[in-house]
Amino acid sequence: MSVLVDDDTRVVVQGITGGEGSFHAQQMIEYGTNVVAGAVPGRGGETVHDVPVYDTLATATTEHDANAVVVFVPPAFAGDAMFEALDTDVDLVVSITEGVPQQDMARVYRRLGETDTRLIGPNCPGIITPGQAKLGILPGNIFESGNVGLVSRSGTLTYQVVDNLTQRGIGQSTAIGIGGDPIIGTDFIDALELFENDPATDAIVMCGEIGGEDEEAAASYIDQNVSTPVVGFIAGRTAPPGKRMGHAGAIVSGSGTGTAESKIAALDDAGVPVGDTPSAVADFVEETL
Amino acid sequence: MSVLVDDDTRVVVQGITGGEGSFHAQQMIEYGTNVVAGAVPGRGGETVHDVPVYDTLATATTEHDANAVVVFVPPAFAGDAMFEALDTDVDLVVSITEGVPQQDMARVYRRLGETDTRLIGPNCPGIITPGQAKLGILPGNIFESGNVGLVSRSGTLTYQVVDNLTQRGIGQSTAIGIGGDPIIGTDFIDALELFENDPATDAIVMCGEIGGEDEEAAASYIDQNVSTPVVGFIAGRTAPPGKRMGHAGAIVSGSGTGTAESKIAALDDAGVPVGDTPSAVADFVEETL
Amino acid sequence: MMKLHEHQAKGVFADAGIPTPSSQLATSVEEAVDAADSIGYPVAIKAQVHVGGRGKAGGIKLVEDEAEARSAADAILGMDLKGLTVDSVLVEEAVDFTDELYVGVTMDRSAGKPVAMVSARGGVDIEEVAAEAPEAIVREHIDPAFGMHPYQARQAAFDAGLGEVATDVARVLSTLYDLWAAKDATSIEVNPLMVTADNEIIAADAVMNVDDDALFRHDDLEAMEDEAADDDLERKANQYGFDYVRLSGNVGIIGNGAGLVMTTLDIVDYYGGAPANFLDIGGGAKAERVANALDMVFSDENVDSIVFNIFGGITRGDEVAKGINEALGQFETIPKPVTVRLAGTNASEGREILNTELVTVEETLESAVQDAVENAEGTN
Amino acid sequence: MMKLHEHQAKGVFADAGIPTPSSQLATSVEEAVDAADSIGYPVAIKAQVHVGGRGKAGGIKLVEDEAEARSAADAILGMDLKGLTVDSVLVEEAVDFTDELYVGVTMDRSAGKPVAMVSARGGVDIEEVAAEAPEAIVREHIDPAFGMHPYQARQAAFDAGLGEVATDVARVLSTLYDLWAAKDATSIEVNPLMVTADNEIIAADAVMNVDDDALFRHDDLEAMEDEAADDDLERKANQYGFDYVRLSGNVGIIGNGAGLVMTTLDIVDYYGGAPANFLDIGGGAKAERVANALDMVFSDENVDSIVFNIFGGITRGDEVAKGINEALGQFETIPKPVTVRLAGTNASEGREILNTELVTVEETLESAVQDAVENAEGTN
Repeated sequence: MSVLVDDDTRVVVQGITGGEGSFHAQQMIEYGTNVVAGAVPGRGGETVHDVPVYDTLATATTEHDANAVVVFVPPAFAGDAMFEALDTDVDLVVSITEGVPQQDMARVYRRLGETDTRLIGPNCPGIITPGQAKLGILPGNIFESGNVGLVSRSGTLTYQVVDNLTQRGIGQSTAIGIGGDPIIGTDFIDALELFENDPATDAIVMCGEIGGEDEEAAASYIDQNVSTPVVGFIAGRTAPPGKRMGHAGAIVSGSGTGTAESKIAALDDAGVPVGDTPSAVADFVEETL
Repeated sequence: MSVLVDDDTRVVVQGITGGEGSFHAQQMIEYGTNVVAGAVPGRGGETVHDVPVYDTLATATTEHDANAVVVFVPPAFAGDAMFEALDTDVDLVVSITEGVPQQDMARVYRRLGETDTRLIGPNCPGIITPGQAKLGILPGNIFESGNVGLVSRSGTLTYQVVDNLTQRGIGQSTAIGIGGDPIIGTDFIDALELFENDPATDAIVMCGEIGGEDEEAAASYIDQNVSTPVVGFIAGRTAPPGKRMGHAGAIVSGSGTGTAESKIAALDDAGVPVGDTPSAVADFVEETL
Repeated sequence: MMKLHEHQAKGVFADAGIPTPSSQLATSVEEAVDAADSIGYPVAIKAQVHVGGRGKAGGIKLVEDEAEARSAADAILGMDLKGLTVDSVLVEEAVDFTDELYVGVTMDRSAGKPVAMVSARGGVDIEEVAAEAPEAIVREHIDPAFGMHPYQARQAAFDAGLGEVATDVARVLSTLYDLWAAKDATSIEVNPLMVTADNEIIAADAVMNVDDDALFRHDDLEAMEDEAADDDLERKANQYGFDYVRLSGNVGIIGNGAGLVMTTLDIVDYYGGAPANFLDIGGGAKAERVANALDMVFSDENVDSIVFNIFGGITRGDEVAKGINEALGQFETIPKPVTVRLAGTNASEGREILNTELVTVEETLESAVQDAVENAEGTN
Repeated sequence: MMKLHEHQAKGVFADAGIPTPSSQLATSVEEAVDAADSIGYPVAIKAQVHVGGRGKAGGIKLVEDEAEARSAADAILGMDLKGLTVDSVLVEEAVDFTDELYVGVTMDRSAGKPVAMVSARGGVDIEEVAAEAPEAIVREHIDPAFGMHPYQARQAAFDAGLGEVATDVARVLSTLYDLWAAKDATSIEVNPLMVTADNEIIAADAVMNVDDDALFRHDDLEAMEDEAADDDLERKANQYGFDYVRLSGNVGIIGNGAGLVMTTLDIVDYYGGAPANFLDIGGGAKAERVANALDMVFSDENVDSIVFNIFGGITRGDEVAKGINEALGQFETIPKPVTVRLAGTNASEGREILNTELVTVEETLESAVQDAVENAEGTN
């Protein structure tokens, strides 16, 4: 079992002819993901890594009965690409693109609420169910199939934590990088709910970071609704107010909202142990299982 | 019984301090309508016809537990006023204003579909349940309480038909002027459904006119769903293509859609007798009852 | 609905970055010939009137040299095209094309939202294509909350089978939508959008109709309106603020409310008459508006008799009657017979007041129309 | 997030029709005095640096005459305000006011939509008001599909109890929202919006922060950016395309990925060190980017040692190692000790390749950080 993606996920890659899109489409295919088509305007009729390319996403998804779309298009066009993906009515859209203008994303988010589609990202590494499918840019080789669900706002930090788990022989059910932007499609609570309802997930790692109040909201959700053990990590304890730490969403406001202290305190209150380092997170998980 | 409005309808008049708003608020009150407040920015604290005025519609509806709003504001501001009314979550909004820009209305209509509010109009005379309440500009004195439901795209034509009915002693349950614009909140089908479900309505008069395909859609709806007898009238048999006949919506397209012939034929097919003149309509109603 | 002339719409499109052929407007034969000379032959000479099917009616001619240009301009300028006189021609570079496409945006009133359309079968009346081969027109509904997404324009162009020029056509369609939204258009189209041998695209015609009700926020377009109006009486109606449509009959019709006026027209026809116009004076019945309306209809040479049909709603019939008396009192003689029908609030009081030396008074709509039809027949 | 200076934001607001006091920018005492003379006393002299609480910190002075203007300009120009040097002052007409309001628009990230705010309690830090009396700030969420409706601006202003000036304030708020949307702002505010004795309103301060990710479509704002950058190293980071934040410690930190770099900072702190910076070189590890990153951190005088932490995901560790060797090989001597930690794909191969004459290699994040912290302590 797993959440959201598995062997049956049929993926269309938007932007498959670009540098990133082409490279990662190949990586996804090599990992075993069922990449059924690509979509790039003006490139219809070509093939990339033996995958047929269509001019429009609607044709690609319809022709191949796809149920997921991965978005690899430059930030200026990513808003449009997400609207296009939402309008195809696939079940899952994963938007990797970093640097989507915030107001474009606010409009996408408004539209998202009217659809039945789940969006992951943008500015995220994607989602992987080890041994079955990965949609995005996560390095497949560091993951092992197992029973820990992982949700994170960060990419390389996720890899670090996964590496710590895998090296101890702790595998993962599914890992979801929800992305580092202020407005994202799937948030911690959505992911926690999915893992809570997944019989194959016996523990959850939640990697948060400074900025916003999603971790606080998640802590309160865990307190009320999650029986699966959760281990936390919060990046950015040393970040000064008013400075964006790489991710557009990783910023402590001048008024002191979005601090690591607040998030760690909230998780503590919810009974979630928070590791000081990634290896401390792995320690907690090991104890839990 | 009646549809949509009755003695319990609690009405706020938007634009109550304007010429039209003030005059018709008085007429509504004299007719017995329960006008509980008015709303005009910058005029809060005043009274008009003993009705208190508020700066914002939200305050007016909340303070007086209103469930209906009548919009009397100039066309340039009517779109905004309708959005304001929709956002108060009242049950019914009646927009009298003529000349609302079409694209403003398309946006209002988009928003309307997300709410539970019913909109009548714009560019309509309003709605009346004789002897109980009128919301709009219909002349109360020509109506009589009775068992004929009336729905019409036109104002004075409605009065003409009602006059013909009343003079024969045939009263009306409720009359709804749905308005002469291309995009309106409540259409024929909505009104037909309301009358079909109203035990006090024994016959329905439907006054259509050239333009669009709402009458054709209504005919097909009647054929499938309406057991109450319906009598029809279609204005604009002599209208040339490509010319707007007063109402923004009353135009036969160059390609020949929206003609009176098409509408009359559709009603005929649905078994709805169509009068050649307003008095012929009254004849049919008389025969029906 | 305000219609822009081809040359006006092309100006708007060109300003927005849509490629258009070089062209000059000319109001005399000499101007037209000079324009053709400076553009270089061959050129098209195109009548600037609001008439569909200008080409078939002889309003567009392709000319190869100066002599042909002179004779074509001479033929077209002053020509009567379906009742409208041609006052100006657009002299335009003739474009060599391999394909003619159609792109347009209009309001789909039954959906309550705009629809963008693309077809590979441009160059002919798109409504004929719609009737014969509806699948040849790709339609893409636009959500008015978000506007047209770029992907929608591309999807329409690719779905229409435009292949290599699809992305360029999509760009034009996006621009058209943006203009449609920014300018409060009711419909906007390019037909044909020509494709040249080297896959350049160019707008060979341009249609843009604007929502009258939104002109208040478009001074630039309002300024084009006077120029664009084709009919003296329609221009006059604009000034008076009446809804007016000229028709071909001889019974003049004045009334209040669009539906009732349309119905009056229909009843004139029902009793064997022919309506000369639609004239809605709107709510109220102030003497000045009544006088203006009568002035308009009296000044229409085609009108032989007039029916004046008022249903007083909120307005009282006696006040309407006073307005009519006052308005007619301003004329020394009543030039054409007027039949008045007053109904609704205080109608009987009104009928008593009306000066029957000036007008005939009838009680019902039907009898008033019959009287006016008879009067019109009597004058023939 | 690009911050506009007060004078830049005021320029944008004034162009959009929001009333602002007359003002002139000055970069020398003489310019400031001339400006004050031409505006007429009293004037305010205001430091143009991106620091909150400029007033309290002595960066704003109200002066009554030329002598005071001279001494104030002299004091403020060149002043160090919370680590930033004041290069310019805005000399501005002092406005007589009876009330100070707050109006602003920002993104409510948890709601995923913008929020407009109005308060009658302007003139002080709005975040203090929010903490002490949240009900004193009226918030109106905006639907990004439709933008701010005029009624929402009025509702916010009336609900804030602004009475007679409510509709004027609503107009300013509508303009601010339109600017927010048109310019891809992340936040925009006027605090205080002054109300004069005769109920005129005037924007006495102006804040506008713009989404970096949207600057590509705002050439006008991008042109203001260089001028607005406050820190040499941050300017350099912009050029190199790095996410960079300067901090106050002495351990330089370079890594890939925001979360991992933040975590590295935290672990430096955890082991008793003090981070000198946040530097994310992003995906891949081309030699040039590695060299640029090292160049930046080497050139920071505060840095005593460096930890270089890379988790190779898709990128292979051996390639990263080659990039690091190549980059460091460009330096004649390595000016500050560098500790490298490589993890992920092909990490062990990478560690073998790394030139240990140039760098110290550690296997774990924790040990690498400990080494760098020790190196930094050793230099003190």
